[in-house]
Amino acid sequence: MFKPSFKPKKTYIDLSAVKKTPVTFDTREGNFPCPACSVWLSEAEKIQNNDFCPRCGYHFAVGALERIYGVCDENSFTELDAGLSSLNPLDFPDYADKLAKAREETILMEAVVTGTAAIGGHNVAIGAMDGRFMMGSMGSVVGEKICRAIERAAEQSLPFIIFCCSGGARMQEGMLSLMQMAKTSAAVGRLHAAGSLYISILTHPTTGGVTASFASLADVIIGEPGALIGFTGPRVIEQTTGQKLPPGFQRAEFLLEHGMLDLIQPRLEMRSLLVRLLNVHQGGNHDQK
Amino acid sequence: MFKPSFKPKKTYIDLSAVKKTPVTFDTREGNFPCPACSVWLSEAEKIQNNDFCPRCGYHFAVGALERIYGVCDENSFTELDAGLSSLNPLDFPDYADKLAKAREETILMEAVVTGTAAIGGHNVAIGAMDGRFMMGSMGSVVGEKICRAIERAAEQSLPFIIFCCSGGARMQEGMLSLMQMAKTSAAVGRLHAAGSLYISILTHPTTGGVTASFASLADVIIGEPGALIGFTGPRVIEQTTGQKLPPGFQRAEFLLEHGMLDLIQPRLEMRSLLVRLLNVHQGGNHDQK
Amino acid sequence: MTRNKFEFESNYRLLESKLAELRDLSVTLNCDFSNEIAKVEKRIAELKAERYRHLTPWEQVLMSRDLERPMTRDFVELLCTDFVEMHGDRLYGDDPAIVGGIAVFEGRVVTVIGHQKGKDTKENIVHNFGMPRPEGYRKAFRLLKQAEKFSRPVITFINTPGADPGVGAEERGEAWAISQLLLGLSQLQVPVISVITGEGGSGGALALTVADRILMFSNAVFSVASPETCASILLRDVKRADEMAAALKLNAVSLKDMGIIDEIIEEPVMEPLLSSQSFTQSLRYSLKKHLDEICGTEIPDLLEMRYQRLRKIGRFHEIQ
Amino acid sequence: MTRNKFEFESNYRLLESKLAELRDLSVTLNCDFSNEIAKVEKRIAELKAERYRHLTPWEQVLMSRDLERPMTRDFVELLCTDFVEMHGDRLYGDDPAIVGGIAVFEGRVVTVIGHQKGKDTKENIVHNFGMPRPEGYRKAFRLLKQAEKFSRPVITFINTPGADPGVGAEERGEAWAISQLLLGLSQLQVPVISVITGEGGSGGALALTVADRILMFSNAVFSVASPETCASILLRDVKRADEMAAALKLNAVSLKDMGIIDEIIEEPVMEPLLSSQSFTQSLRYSLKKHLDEICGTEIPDLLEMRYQRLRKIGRFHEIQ
Ligand SMILES: [Zn+2]
Ligand SMILES: [Zn+2]
Repeated sequence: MFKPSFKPKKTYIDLSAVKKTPVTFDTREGNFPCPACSVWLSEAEKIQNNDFCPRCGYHFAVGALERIYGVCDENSFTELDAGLSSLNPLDFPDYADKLAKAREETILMEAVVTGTAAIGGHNVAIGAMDGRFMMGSMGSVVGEKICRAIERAAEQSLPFIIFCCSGGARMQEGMLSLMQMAKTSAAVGRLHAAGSLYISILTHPTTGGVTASFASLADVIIGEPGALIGFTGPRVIEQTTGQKLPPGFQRAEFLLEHGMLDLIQPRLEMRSLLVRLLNVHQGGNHDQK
Repeated sequence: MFKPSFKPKKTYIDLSAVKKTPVTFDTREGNFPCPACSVWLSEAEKIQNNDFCPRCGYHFAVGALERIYGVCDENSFTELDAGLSSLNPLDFPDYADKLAKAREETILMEAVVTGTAAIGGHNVAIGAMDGRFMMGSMGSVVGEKICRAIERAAEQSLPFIIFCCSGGARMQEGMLSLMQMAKTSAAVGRLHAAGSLYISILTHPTTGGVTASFASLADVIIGEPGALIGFTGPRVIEQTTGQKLPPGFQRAEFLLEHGMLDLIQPRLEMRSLLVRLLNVHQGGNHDQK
Repeated sequence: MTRNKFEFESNYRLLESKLAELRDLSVTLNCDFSNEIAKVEKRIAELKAERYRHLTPWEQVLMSRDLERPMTRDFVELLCTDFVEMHGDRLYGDDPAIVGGIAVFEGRVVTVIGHQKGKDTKENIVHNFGMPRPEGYRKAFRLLKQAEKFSRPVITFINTPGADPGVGAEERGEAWAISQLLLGLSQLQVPVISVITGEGGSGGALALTVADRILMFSNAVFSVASPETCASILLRDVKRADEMAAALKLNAVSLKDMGIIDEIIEEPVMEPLLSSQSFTQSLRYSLKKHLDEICGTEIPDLLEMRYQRLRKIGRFHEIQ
Repeated sequence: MTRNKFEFESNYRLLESKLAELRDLSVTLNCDFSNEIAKVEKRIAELKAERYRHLTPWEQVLMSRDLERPMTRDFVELLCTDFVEMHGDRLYGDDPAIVGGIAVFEGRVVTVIGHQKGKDTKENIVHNFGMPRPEGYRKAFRLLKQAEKFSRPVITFINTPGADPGVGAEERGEAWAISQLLLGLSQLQVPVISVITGEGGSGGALALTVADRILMFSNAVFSVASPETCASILLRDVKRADEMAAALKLNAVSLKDMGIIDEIIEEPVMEPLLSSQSFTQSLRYSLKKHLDEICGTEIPDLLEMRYQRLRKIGRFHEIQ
């Protein structure tokens, strides 16, 4: 049975340390093409431009902590449930190795980071998934951390905000993984019953079991420009149906047109939108920050 | 102000008298073609065949009382609110004449008959609209009678069953007529809150404000085969959009396919279906009659 | 408002130009009676204003349809701050004929929902001429349930020719979407206030007009069917729509008499609505006054009153 | 079950035909050892039955997908009376991949919802191979809310490869429809019991499997993804699906060990399910027993247990 070889970080994590982590999800060593407009970029150019393509504005994937720090008030984030780590409950081939590699590469314990923070002075429960950690797949730990964050929000009457990014359920944990869909959805049920505001932000890519559970059950669902959002992945659809996919299929703009998103917000303006929503939710009596 | 010149019938109405009324909605003097298969029929042939086309089974329109007697236990129907009659609140041109003519032709006071009855031994509140009375249009009286029937069902915990047949709101009563949509819908809200079973049967034709209010708010929505059901009438759609309507458009079978009906039931088997639904609703402990 | 909306406008334009000719002539002939001319000018203006104040029902129908009238987004901008527009029914699509979201009005967070037409043909196609499809009504329903969750009062702005009369709308259950709103609004556990700002067309308008209070602009209309439809069905002559407009009693004064609306917001005469400070002030004031009243009422009482308000509508004769 | 479903079946068929040859020869040669042959025959039959009793996970996957397995309508016919099927989501369409309605089971009115595949290719196209589109899930949701209104317990029958992986399903919010069911079932104020009767494919199956009790046929499977998908993604070799079937622990025994299902209904060996009286009796008995238990529980307690049942699923390590 796998035991984590290092003590997980608790509470505050230094963002500068995280920034150094190479973003392996969207890039290769040296130069690489922008997935949207195919312009060639270097890692340095990308970082310099706040993880956007300098030519077309494509939103490159960013890590969970960058997400959180990008919208929260300074020094307000406290990580919680950082001590949870995945086991290999089915003794699934290669799973332990993959986990170890993901931990090493991302300096994260799992594909989601959760905790409490303040945004524009409003206390919130917050979480962010990290696509670099095994494609942001949801296993027991992701499901458990999200559930705890939701339950905390319900108990303490806090708004709950989550940045989603996931390839779906983590196959290596079998049905334990699939059941996290039901578990997190049930927790959202309690959150709504408690009257908490729930905002879900769907980033590139959000697919499979995450889209079909907590991610699509929010009061306000925000998409990032160009993000791929759906249940079945586009390649599988193409292979299964033999159909050519329509242009823009499963992109945030397509989802908005089809009624699934409340709005699309560029990453740099995400914080101001969240502040506005939280202000209004509180009764409109707070000044915007 | 119009005053009805004859005392309206109360409680029991003799069906044999009603049967003699010429069905003017779908027929002309002498021979006429079946609207579905164009075979030529006489009124006698039609009546002999229970108001179906002997060739294609087309369901001809029948009067409100025939509807009610067709599904209720013998001698169980008691008409209620029979004393309500329409005024001409807007002094709308020709309205009083049209009302007088409709009354004379149908021996009905208005386009809906309501009351209580038993079906398979189960007490119910029931109503049926009559398309021969000014196209079954809904004015103040139709709205009021339906509201009272619904409220009665809610108060006495009775199932509510209504046969719908309407061209929409009665234009001659202006907004008083349109508001009956909101009034009857609000009454259905109370019916659901009271936990009563509500079954609506959409017959040919059910369109406009009736479809867009109480008719489509039932627990179980049953269509009659071939019935035209919709919001905007097919001629208006064709004129407005210049589009050719797809085959079978707005027919019950089309509505079923598009998810709007629970099921389609031929008229002769309507009673047995209602008995089954009422049996099951009561706990399945009653024998079918 | 410089376009020629009504026939009588050309008469006044004729008078005005004739008067101008007279003035020119008097200058040419060096014959000064400018005082007298000014008086005539003033009198013509007074008569014209008077005429605008007494539009016929059919003229009010035309007025209510004017694309220069402000639409929901204009009212939100005028009256509210912090508007966040929300899209989509989460079922099938986002309907641009209905706009909705949350905003702050006079210190209160409210859910705002209303029809949106375009200002020109191109915009009108985007907004489907303000004719909602089922997904518009279902978006509205979703936002109403959200308002209920967060105990936010609701303001609706009504201006639509009616529900979309298309094949797709029928296929996706236009009638089902409308009735769901009628029932849903009648039971919604938050205060609801509606403002009829332009064309209140049939069931497609009514779907968003089940409310605790209904305000109405003085030249707005609310009708069981368009006068053209009534004329074509009842008189078999669409050209007699003006007669039907009068017969239908579709204007604000008639509807207030019938107890269907609560208050009339007087529109300015010959001035764009939003340019008139007295108009915008009275709109804001009336909205706030009614909102204060209904927000101060316990929800069960409010719902009972909302029910009774509808329940008593209708006129008939009854023999016991 | 005469078709060749598994490789091992041809081995037994070979043995059987060889034995028949031997028997024929013995008759021809007038050399009687029919007693001994009968014993061999019996032994082969025993071994074959034993083999069927111990199918590999991959064989169980194939078994669970067998189109000869009964589907929802068959179970309703077997177990219930007075079935009235209800159609449509009242939003967009009626999905033949999900069947639902009300019926009487052992004296109780229940709402029954389940997947429906076809028995042959033609029927399968009608039923979309049992892969629901959003309208199927939304029909189910509507019927569940109706069950709640009338306090009717719910039985769901699960047998689907998964949700429809098509363009239209994505356009109409497949994920939204599924999550709505997951949340809706977790809060539904009536008892819910699920029976996994065949292929329990991913989220598309889970959507109807949030329940107070979950029963499972012994050769049914329930998996996070199909073994083929796992093999193709994780091993980049779809031919190694059998390895993945074993690794995924997708069969009834493993799932009972994990606490995900409650009871296994033993399938008969080499006999159609509904022909086996012991099978149909134990299905009926188990359903009734569990239904009696959950129907005897107060709803708030039931909902708390339903929540905790899900809440505790997951295995992880925690450092405080
Ligand atoms: Zn680019
Ligand atoms: Zn015929």
